[in-house]
Amino acid sequence: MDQVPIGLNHYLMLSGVLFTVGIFGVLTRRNAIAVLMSTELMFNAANIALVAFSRFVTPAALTGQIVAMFTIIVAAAEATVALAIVLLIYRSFKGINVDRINFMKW
Amino acid sequence: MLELRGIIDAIWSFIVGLLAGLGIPQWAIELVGYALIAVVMFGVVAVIVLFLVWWERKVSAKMQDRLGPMRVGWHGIIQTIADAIKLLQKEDITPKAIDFPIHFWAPVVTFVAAFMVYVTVPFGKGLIVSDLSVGVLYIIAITTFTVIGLLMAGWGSNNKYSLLGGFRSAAQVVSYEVPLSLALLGVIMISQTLSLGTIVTQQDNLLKWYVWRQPLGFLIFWIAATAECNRTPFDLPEADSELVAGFVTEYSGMKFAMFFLAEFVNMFTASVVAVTLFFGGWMSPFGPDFGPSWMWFLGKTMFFVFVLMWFRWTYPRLRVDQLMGFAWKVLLPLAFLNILLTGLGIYLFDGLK
Amino acid sequence: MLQNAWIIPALPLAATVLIIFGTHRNRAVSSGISIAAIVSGFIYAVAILFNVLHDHGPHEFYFKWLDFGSWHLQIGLLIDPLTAVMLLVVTIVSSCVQIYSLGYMHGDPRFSRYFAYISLFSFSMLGLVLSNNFAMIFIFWELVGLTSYLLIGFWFEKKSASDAGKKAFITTRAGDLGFIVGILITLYACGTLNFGEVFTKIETGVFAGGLLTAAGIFLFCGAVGKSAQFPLHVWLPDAMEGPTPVSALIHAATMVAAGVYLVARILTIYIASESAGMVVAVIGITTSFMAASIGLVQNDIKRVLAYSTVSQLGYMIMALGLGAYTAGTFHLMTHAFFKALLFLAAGSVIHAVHTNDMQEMGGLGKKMKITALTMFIASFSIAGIFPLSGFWSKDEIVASTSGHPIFMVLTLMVAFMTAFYMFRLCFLTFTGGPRDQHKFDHAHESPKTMTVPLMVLAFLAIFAGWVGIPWLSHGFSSFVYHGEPHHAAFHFDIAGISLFVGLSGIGLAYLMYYKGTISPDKVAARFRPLYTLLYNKYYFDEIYDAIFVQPLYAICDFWFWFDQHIIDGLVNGAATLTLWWSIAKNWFDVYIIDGAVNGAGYTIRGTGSILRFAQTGRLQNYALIIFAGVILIWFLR
Amino acid sequence: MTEISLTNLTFYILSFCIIAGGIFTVSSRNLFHSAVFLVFTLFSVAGMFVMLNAYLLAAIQVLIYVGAVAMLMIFGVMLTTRLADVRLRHVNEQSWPALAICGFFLAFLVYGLWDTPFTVSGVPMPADTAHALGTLLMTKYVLPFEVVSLLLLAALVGAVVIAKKD
Repeated sequence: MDQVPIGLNHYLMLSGVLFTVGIFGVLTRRNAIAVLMSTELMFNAANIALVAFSRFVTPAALTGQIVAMFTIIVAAAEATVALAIVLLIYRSFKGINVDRINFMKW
Repeated sequence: MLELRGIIDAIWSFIVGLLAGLGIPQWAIELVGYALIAVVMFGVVAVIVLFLVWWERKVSAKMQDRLGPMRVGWHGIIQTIADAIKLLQKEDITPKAIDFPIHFWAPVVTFVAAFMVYVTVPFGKGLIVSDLSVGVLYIIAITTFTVIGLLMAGWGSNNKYSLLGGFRSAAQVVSYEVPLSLALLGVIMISQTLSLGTIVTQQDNLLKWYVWRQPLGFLIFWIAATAECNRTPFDLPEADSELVAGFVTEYSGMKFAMFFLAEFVNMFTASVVAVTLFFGGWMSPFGPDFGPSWMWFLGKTMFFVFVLMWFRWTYPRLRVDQLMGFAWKVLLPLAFLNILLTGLGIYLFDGLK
Repeated sequence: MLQNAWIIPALPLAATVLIIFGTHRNRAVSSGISIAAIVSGFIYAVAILFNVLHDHGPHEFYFKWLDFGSWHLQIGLLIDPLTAVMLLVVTIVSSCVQIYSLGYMHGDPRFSRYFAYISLFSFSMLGLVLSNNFAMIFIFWELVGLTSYLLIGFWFEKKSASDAGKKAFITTRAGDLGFIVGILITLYACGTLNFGEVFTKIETGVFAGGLLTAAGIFLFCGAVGKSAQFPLHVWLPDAMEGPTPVSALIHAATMVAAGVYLVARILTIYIASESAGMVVAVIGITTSFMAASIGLVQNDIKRVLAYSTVSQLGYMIMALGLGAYTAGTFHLMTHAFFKALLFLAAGSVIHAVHTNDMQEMGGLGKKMKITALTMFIASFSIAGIFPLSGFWSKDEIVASTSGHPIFMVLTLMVAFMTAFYMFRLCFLTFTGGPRDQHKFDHAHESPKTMTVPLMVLAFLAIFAGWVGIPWLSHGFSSFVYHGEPHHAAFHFDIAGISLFVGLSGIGLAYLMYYKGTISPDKVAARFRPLYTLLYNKYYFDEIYDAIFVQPLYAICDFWFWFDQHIIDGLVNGAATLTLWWSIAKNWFDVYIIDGAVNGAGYTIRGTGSILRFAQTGRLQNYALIIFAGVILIWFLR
Repeated sequence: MTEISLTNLTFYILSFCIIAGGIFTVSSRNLFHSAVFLVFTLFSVAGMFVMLNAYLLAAIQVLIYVGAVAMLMIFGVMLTTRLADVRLRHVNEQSWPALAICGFFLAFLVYGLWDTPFTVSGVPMPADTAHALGTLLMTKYVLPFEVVSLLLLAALVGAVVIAKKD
């Protein structure tokens, strides 16, 4: 194992990989809840990047942590509303496959 | 007097010295050290819990006017160990239709999460693994893992009773976590810190116990904590008369024992938090250095565990809608009221601390 | 002490609120609260009486309520001897009636509500008595009317009761219209509604002449309605549909006396304006005579008493119209006691036999000794027999007519008829043999809660008048007076005549209904047309129906026809025209305008039907394309 | 520099946990397994925050993500899925193009980030960030803080309104 001290680039790389995984999930999963989970992964990727910047670039200002905190809270709100919508969809369409909900066409 | 910190420090430096003498690299020593601490913590808590199981049986026996375990050891004191050995030996039945990985990991998650809390619990003067600067939040956060475990157990068993138990548990714990956290906020506002060690040292005599300044907060916390532990009168997730045994229906042998022990650990945790935040933790009521601190800690905690047991044999079980209604319509507004009052108090009597 | 007199009406009001919002489920507590409130009020009223005896002068306490530019409305208390006497009368009678109601209303499903209403009434009546200005008196006046309506229609399941309630309400409203016009005239003329200030304006001559006469007559309209004077007396007999204690309290002793009280309160106006005073006196004696004559032939025990009430109120109004302030108010007080007693005794009888018809009673004196005794005391009192209360007050009224021979003759005739019908009632009810054996057998004396108030009131019916004995140096006349206290000498001639008239009325009744020497049926047959006229109460209800109700129906029918044919015709014609115009425009719209619009639409639809295949409606397709696009832009940047 | 520092080791272990957890979350056929892996990933991210000295954020991450969001997800899964649901395809028909585009994106990202020299401040991280964060939230960032609280309220009400049975 190469002994490079762990720096900002490592964290950003990790963030990028996680983001890609998340976006892949969003693009491909058929289940609405799975899509939501993938978006949570993307949020987390962003948070890692934010906190890493906060740690390495402006350690005293803490701006990145504040923004990450807001992100987490907004994500919680988003999850709440989104799951409510999913439940509504489940009741109306008897299923939550995203590609079945294609009535917004033509 | 009987402070354990010195002894532990001595043992610790001996081990570190020994390992370094053997030429083991620094990171490995640290790793081994952490592992050792974990094992010791686990051992301590496990012994306490084994004692609690026996005690619960004795207390319930007293309350029902019978004797309880009497045969194994003096007044049945090693009955629990016998039971544990029996459970370990039993066949681990895994039903066919279960979701195996989920079913398998559920007790582990519950068990581990229950023990993880003790990283930041001050057992006595200096007896704390890591006095985290976010200790209170850490405890609240880690306890939520228990629910994940219960949900996994409920789902993985592929049994409608288990599933219902899981549902109930999730709804209940999530609901009661809100007033619980808000109730603790009162203490945090007064103490100006999240660190459990600091909170304890602030309450260095009987009059400085936060319960006097947060009576409402303590009441809300204690009710919510009872619910968090899934103890009667809030034991809906495993209400045996309604759901067979809730999420543990399909578990047997060691896995069942893990759930069982986790429940007692949670009970102990609730008491620990109550004691630490509201009743001075390991501080004696008469000043900082009066008697061994860990004795005070254990004594107070055991009293609260006893109160929990007392609840169990006193109150009947609630209905689900009553349970949720109580959390959202009674406890939550009261918790908000408590925060408002605390804020007002701090504003009016600034420097109260 | 005096400035806290507002406590007296406030207590019953508090009782009402408490009963309605709190204790209405508990009968015992509700009635207890109500009775406690009124009895405390009585004690306070006694205290006020002693204070006022010490210092007559009108005591006024008020504060501004609403400011209307230069003038303002007040809320205030006016306490003078008249007020003190009225407070005492109202609280005593109310207390007796409420205690009596404990027995009478026992077992009624709306027991608590009854006490809430009674308390509300007490509050309104006491407030009315304490008011210091026209606006406030009007407010309480209407509140009294409301409670009267509520209590008459208390047993609203009975259609006759609810009808009677409505009739009372609407009839008195007709009088109140006049009342409010009178108030407005007063306001216009004086710029104030305070009694004292208005009287000052009259005395200084600012408020005089035709305006004053008009104001007096219009204000009297209110009294006509509330005190059931001719021609608005028709509601009072019907009001007997309410519970008997209510009849005793509201429709005999207190509320109907409000009109008399009003006239007494503003007597300055009638003294200043002779003609207005004469109108009052004429209305009073007409009512009195008419009601007494109807009372001769009625068979319903409560209706006899109701007409008696109307008649006696006419007496008081007449006396006041002739300027006899002391006589009118004195009779008001004594009448309140013995008329309440009569009603409560009648209620006791009705409670025992469960009928109102005197023809079905008889011989009850043997079974209901207390009731019979008190009833006879009250009857002697109302007939004006020495030395009971009625003697002294009636004597003063007769004396007040001394300058007007016609009034005097009619007054004595009324006195004769009063004595006759009262004893007709007593004899038919309590003596002779039972006419309905079944009802007689079930009759029994009423419980203590009912007989004790009877005895208290009987005591008052005997002795209350003694405060007005003329040769008493500090009697009633030196306490309640208008202007200067007048020490009316005792007229032996007048007293003798009225006593003789009363005794002869009793004698006739004795002969006809006790001895049977003269057969009532033969008398009725002899005067058949007159009997029929009286029995049908001068056909007042029928006349009102013909004059007011039927023409109203006719007018309504006409306007309904007008609405149906003329107005609707116009509307429908306009609609038809609009319809034809619309059809024409529709054709233009469909073929010319829509042609152009649809042509554009078809073109766009044709294009869209080709392009729509790009829209899959799947979110993830769009997301992928957007994502790919973002990367492409980034890459090509 | 042949010694392995414990920090580096932890970082790599946690990275592995995060990425593996993420991949399993995205690719697991069983939705409940996805949810459990999500919890695992989120917890590992919390560990990463600890490494970055953001203790408060780590606690919040666990509290909100694991305690609330993931719980909600599991709830959603339980309410909308049955254990025996056999799904023919758990991914849609565009998975291959999506994989290609994502791969391209990742390659581009790695290429861009690998050696970019960021201006790194040498100032050490303050030890107790919780206190400083609290102060900042109540002073400099009080407006966003209030806006977020309003947003939470709106989301709460909105979720109730949307999900309740008519």
